[in-house]
Amino acid sequence: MALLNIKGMRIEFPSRRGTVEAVKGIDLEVNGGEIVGVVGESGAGKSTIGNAVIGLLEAPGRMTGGEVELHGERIDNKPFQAMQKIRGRKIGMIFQDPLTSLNPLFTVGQQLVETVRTHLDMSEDQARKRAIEMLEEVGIDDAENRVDQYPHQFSGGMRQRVVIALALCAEPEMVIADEPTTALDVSIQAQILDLIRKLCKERNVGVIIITHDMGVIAEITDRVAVMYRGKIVELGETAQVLGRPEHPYTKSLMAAVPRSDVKLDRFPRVSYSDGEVKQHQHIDIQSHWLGKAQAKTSENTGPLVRCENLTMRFTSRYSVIPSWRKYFTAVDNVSFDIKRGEIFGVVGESGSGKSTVARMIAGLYTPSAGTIYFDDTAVSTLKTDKELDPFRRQIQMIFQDPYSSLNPRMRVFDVIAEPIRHHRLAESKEQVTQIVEDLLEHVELGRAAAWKYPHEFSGGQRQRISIARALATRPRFLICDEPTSALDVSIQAQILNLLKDLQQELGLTMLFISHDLPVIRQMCDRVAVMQNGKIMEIAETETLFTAPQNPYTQRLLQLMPTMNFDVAV
Amino acid sequence: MSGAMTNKGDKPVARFGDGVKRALDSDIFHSFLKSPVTIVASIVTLVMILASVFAPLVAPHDPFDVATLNLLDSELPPFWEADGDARYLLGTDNLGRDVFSPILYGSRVSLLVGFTSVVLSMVLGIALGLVAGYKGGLIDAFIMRVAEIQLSFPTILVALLINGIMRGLLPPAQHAELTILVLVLSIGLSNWVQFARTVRASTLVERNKEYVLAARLIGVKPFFVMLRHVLPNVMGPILVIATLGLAGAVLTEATLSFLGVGVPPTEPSLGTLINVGSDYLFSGAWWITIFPGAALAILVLAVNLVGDWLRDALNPKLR
Amino acid sequence: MLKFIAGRLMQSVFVMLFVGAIAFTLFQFVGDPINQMVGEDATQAEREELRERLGLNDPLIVQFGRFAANAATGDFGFSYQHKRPVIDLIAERLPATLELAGLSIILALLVGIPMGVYTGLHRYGVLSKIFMTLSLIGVSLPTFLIGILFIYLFSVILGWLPSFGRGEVVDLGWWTTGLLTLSGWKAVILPAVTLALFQMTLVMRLVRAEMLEVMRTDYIKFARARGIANRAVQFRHALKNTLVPVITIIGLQLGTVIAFAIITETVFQWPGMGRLFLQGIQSVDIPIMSAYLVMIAFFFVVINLIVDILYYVVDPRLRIDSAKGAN
Amino acid sequence: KELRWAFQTDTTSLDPMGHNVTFTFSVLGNVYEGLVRRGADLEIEPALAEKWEIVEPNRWRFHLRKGVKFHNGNDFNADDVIFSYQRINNPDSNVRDRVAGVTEVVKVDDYTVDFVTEVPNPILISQWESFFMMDKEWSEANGATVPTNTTKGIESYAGQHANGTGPFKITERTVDVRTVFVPNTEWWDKATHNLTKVTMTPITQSATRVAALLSGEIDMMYPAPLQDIDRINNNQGTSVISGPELRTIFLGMDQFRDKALGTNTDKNPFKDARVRKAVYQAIDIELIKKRIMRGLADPTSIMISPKLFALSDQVSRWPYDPEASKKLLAEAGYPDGFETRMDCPNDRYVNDAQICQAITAMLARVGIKLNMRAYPKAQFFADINRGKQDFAIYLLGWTPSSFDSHNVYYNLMSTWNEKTGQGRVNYGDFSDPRIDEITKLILTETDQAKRDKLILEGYQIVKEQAYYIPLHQQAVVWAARDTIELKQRADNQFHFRHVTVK
Ligand SMILES: Nc1ncnc2c1ncn2[C@@H]1O[C@H](COP(=O)(O)OP(=O)(O)OP(=O)(O)O)[C@@H](O)[C@H]1O
Ligand SMILES: Nc1ncnc2c1ncn2[C@@H]1O[C@H](COP(=O)(O)OP(=O)(O)OP(=O)(O)O)[C@@H](O)[C@H]1O
Ligand SMILES: [Mg+2]
Ligand SMILES: [Mg+2]
Repeated sequence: MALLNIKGMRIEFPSRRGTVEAVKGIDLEVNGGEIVGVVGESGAGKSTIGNAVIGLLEAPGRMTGGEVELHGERIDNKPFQAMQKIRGRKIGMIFQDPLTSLNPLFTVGQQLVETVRTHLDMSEDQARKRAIEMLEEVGIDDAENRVDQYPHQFSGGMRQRVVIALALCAEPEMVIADEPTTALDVSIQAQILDLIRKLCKERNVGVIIITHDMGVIAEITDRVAVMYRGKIVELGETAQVLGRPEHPYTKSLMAAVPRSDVKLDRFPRVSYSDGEVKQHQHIDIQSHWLGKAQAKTSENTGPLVRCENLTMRFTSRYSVIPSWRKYFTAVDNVSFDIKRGEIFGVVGESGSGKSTVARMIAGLYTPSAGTIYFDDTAVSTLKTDKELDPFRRQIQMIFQDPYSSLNPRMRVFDVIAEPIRHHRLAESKEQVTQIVEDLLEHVELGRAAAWKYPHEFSGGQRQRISIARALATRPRFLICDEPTSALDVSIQAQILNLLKDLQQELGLTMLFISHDLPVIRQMCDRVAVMQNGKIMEIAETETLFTAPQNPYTQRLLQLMPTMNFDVAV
Repeated sequence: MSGAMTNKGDKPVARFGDGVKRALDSDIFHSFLKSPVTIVASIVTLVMILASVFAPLVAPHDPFDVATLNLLDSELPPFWEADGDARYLLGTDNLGRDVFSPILYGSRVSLLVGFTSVVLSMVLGIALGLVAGYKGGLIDAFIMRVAEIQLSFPTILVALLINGIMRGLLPPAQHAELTILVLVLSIGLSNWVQFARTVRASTLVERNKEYVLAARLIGVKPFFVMLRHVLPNVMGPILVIATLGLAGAVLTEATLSFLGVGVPPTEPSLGTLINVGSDYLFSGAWWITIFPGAALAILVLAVNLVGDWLRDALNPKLR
Repeated sequence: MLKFIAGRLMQSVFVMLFVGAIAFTLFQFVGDPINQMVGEDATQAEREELRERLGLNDPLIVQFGRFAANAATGDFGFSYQHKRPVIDLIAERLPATLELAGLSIILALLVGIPMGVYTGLHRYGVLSKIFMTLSLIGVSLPTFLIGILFIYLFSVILGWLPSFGRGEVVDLGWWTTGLLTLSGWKAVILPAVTLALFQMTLVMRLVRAEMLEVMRTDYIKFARARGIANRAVQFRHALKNTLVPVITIIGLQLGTVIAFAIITETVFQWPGMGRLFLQGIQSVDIPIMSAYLVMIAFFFVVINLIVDILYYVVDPRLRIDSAKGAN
Repeated sequence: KELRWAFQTDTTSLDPMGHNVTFTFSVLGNVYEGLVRRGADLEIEPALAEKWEIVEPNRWRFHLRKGVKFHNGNDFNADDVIFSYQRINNPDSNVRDRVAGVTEVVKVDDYTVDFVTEVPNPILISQWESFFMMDKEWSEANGATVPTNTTKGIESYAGQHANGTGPFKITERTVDVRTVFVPNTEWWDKATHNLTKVTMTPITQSATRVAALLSGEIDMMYPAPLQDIDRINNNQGTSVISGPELRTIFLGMDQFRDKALGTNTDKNPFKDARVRKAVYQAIDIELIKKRIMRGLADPTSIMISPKLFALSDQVSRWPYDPEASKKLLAEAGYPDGFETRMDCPNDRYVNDAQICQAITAMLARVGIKLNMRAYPKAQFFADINRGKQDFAIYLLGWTPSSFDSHNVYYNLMSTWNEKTGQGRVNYGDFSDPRIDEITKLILTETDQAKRDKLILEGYQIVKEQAYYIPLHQQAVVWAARDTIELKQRADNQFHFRHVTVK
């Protein structure tokens, strides 16, 4: 008997503007000790399935058909209280949004201990010990101290690992992992995958892994399901599906996986669209709104951004008595510069300070030491809004966590229109609408998305909203913190191509943070590698990939998952 | 909400018809239609407002016309009781005034004072609270200390102060018209701190959230960040305080009037009616206080129901 | 942090000075104390003499200077009406007021928070709707009416509880308490409930409003997904996230209840400070009013300070300005 | 037997010379005594003075009672009288007026004292019930020789402790909460009460006071709100005790401004006697009595309580006659009436604001429109008092503290004299030479019949000219359990010595 059996599941989100059918009849079986991968288009309904299995569909979503069985027992119609015994203990769930999944007011330790003690008969001390063990298992250094920190003191990848630890700490029989490794560098990713594999083999746990990362699928799953628009279009042994895909969608998906071995100029696109082959519109940037050059371009020719000896120290433990306080140096004396029109990549260990650097450049954090020059002006010393304003619009940032960077009470339209209206980048109301809709088209969301609120979107869709917003200012310098981590390869290609076009034709400069080494290789001109708050190496991309100098870089490249399937398109 | 916001950059091309169409099509309006309780509550509120505005047309008696008062008619019970008089639907008070008509007229003063003073304290409190919470530092300290000074003075004293100043500034002839203004100002000024501190507290939490950072990055001016991003997200508690504050304001008005800084006793307000009537509660003439009390309770209930709905409707996740 | 507290206390001195100053200006509008102090048939000369003796003919600024100088040494002068040092009068009544205020706030929290959580969770439940409606009726009736209704019901008709006073009081030397005797507890019930009604409603509605939002957040969903018991999700995870506005309001209400529970204290003849103040206003007892206001300012300053510190306790994100690097 | 009772406030101080408030004297009258006291019907009785005589026109001789002891056991003698005189005459005393005009007090022997006055004063002892005798030794020992003074920061020991000669001693006192009295077993007079303990509690809110009586927590209380009278009477075992009070409630009018405040005319209508009379005749006082005062008021025609003036029945009210009013108004040149304002206290007299409202209604019917303002006494008096006199028509009450018409003449009816303060309460500032003359005459006239004639004449002038519009004597309204037997005094003083508990 299968451990988990999903039969004919249908889910819809009714709303006044029409009902979204997110899942349209899905059958999926997972056996103990088996890892099933789910891949598919962003917004295909993958996360929704996961939510439905543990009975936590968000209102107004509801299951309109089908059954979910655990050990042959139907669970989708169980009362709330009974489900509470299954959740966590029987089925562990890792949500896609690790950053908003942690309660901001409790320390990581408190949340772990509570979960452990809810399900396992342990004393406070034992539970704490277990919590620390779990943190170590997911690769968090200095777990002893980290336990007592609050989620906001963790980096994106670290929070993701905490979420994983939370889901696994009660030893569930079944694990549903929704994009568990999007924010993790390859070495940590490998560690997490090992952990999952170990659970699976040793304790006979069943696992569903939802991911966009074909590398992960290839590496760990036994079987894989390919989803497209709410349906499973292909299901089979991993090697079979990846090696000899049958459904045209799967085929085009495989074709779009970025290559890690050679550098191409553009990312290949998925050309399948609902049974027909879609013609991709190519935008002519020069005549497009995005391309309308902004009046002022500076005559300076030096690097656009120059960072000198940047240091950021956080207070990691706060205390009334100053000498009891503990500090943590997240970024340690970092210097680099970014040339005009260049895409500057940053890779590195999770928690190594990449986002912190990005935020300092964006002006969101005040560095403890060091100076940032933008266009030869020391922006980090500017204080008043008046002085800062000219730079604000030129520097834009795509946040690592798209969901929390969207105002939950604003419609997507207003989110994207805000910078346009604010900087008067459009002549009329009609034009604003037109630009917004156009931007939405370019990130493949469609016009209808404009009238929805952020919570009505899937993880990848939210990320695209935040990309559209960043583009709406027509920035000169764009900071991308994991811009495509939640995107399927097809949309990833679309967006990265767009960014590349902007760079090539308009000279847009970018700071590009990513864990995805193939993407880095395709996108970036130069790359910096960070570890423990320091830059280990800066080099031309090709040089770095072909002849890494630093041992850490070498290890990273080594661990890069490779797809050893022949891709037949 | 945000959709209705205008920007200086937009040309004022919106036609009235468009606005109406848009409003009728908005999510808020639809969630309104879906909530029968809210519809009833807003109809009740509306009826009460209209009845008080058009009191001279609706009311069977004119409580301002003292000449019609007859002590002989005092303390008649409502018409359905044995000694009731059909002329006085809800009976008469200790001075022979009809109980029903002053409720209509009285709601005028009460609604006017209640709503405007709540709006005043809300606007003031929200503005100061947002600035204090968002800017922090010295500005915050200054605003909060002013708040503490304000807190130390009960409404009664504020009213006396404003009353005194107004009387000093203006010729005696205008004093009568001032009473409402004095009431609104003193109640409004006494209550802004609640809003300010609540807004500030929530703003402290919100201001470091990423969506606020994102807005700042776009280059949105602090004023608009506060208005469009922070404010909608701290609105929940504010609506609670505001809707409950309405009842408080109406009742405070009564106390102030009794203390001689409000409307004169010949000019009824809901609060004064309840106040005066409560003396007669146990002498058997319960109707003098119960009916105005019920009117106030219904109003407060209706406004709170609308407020509850509005708060939910403003949160897209709750619709 | 210590610097922060010290700074705040410094600021509070200014607050109190300011309150004193405004208070003095205010008294111009309250009436003439002389009328209250002498009989209606006192002669003009007697009035003038008294006025002179009280220093009421001095310019305001001089009067204020005198008051501030004395206040600095802990001397708030003599009550015109009671003919006793103001500080004694206040000290005598403070325990009664603090006990009443404290109990009513505790009551408001004990009832308000669970009801708020309940109504927040069961948004469409019948019981929630009943709670919500009943609580509003409590708010829309004036306090004195509620107080009197309670008295008639519980004292006159049922004869269960006393209608006035504080019952047997035990004197501990520096504090008098009614909480050590049965009659004291009986006496405090009605006024405490009356006083708590409004705060209860406020707390309940605030908690409900915040709960509704918090319950929709991802971390609550994730807590659920981890199988955390319902009660812990609701009362630990969710409730804690609703606390910041609730603490704010509770702080303000506590201050208000301590300072201006005038009507409740009057209705129940509770020998607290509110009554003292009311009498002070009615008889234009300037020393009482000014000392009282200054003391209230102090209370608010301290309460707000505690509330601000509580924010930091509740919400770690506020502890450090996370956008600033430490040096 | 225990007596638990409540009044609306507490005594502000126990110092007999600290505060000039009737209620304080009423409470202290159980503890302290004067040389004379008043009986239940306010007649003057010997107390600590057994008898007295006027040995010369301006020398009164008092023969003190022997064997009287203070509560602390000290003897009462002439030294105590002289000490008490000095203390009450201290500049810090609030009740110096009790001995105004006394130039000297002479000890004749241990039990005889002479009071010498500046001019002959036939009513010297009329207010002496509240000229309490204190123990010299006790006061000196406790540093209480000077009355409590607020500005000098002197809080007298006597403010919180009491040592009198009266029928009751104070054993326990918490300000504003409770004061406990027990009978003084050593009292010189024969106790007519049967009390063993008296507990006094202030209860401000009248509804609470009523509730406390109804629920049996107290045995007696006053004042009882008029609207609750039925409720108290209908309740098993409680009832209301009432009688007319000495205070006269009346209306006064601005008769000095050339243009009245808040009027729509360019004159001051109240300067015309016809208008004043029109106002008078437009008021249906019987209806006010019946509806607002619930029968507990005695409409009055003169400015003093009938109890305090033998010939009061010789003056009658102008009848209620709105038609006559209108005619008078027309004659005076206001056929359509006029508009002006009215000022009222709302917490001073029984149902004060309601009376005013009723009057506004009644006057409206003859065409006089009054814009009414009602406010608490502190502000009201500040606005009305001499100096500001910010009114057109106002409501006031007056009790002659000496229980004699001269007080009314002197304060309310004679022309304002800035130097002597005469006519200070004549806020309307009318001036009638004949009344001024009478005021002087009655001060020295010793023939009672002649004096009464003069007084009557003045009251008649007031009626003819309608200088004031007397309304009624409000009632003293107490309520008690039926087991309590007590005597109610018209000056609203409650003395326990008249109480017996069944
Ligand atoms: N609360 C909601 N209200 C309305 N529509 C919703 C809601 N949540 C999800 N959807 C819609 O359901 C569809 C499936 O969403 P889901 O989150 O399952 O996608 P996904 O496959 O996980 O995508 P991604 O890879 O981008 O995370 C999406 O099109 C989304 O717009
Ligand atoms: N507000 C904060 N307070 C304390 N420590 C912080 C704070 N923000 C980040 N840190 C710490 O700084 C370090 C770097 O964080 P950062 O977010 O820059 O990492 P990152 O390189 O972006 O990692 P990831 O790839 O996982 O997102 C982490 O160890 C984190 O714990
Ligand atoms: Mg998803
Ligand atoms: Mg990061």
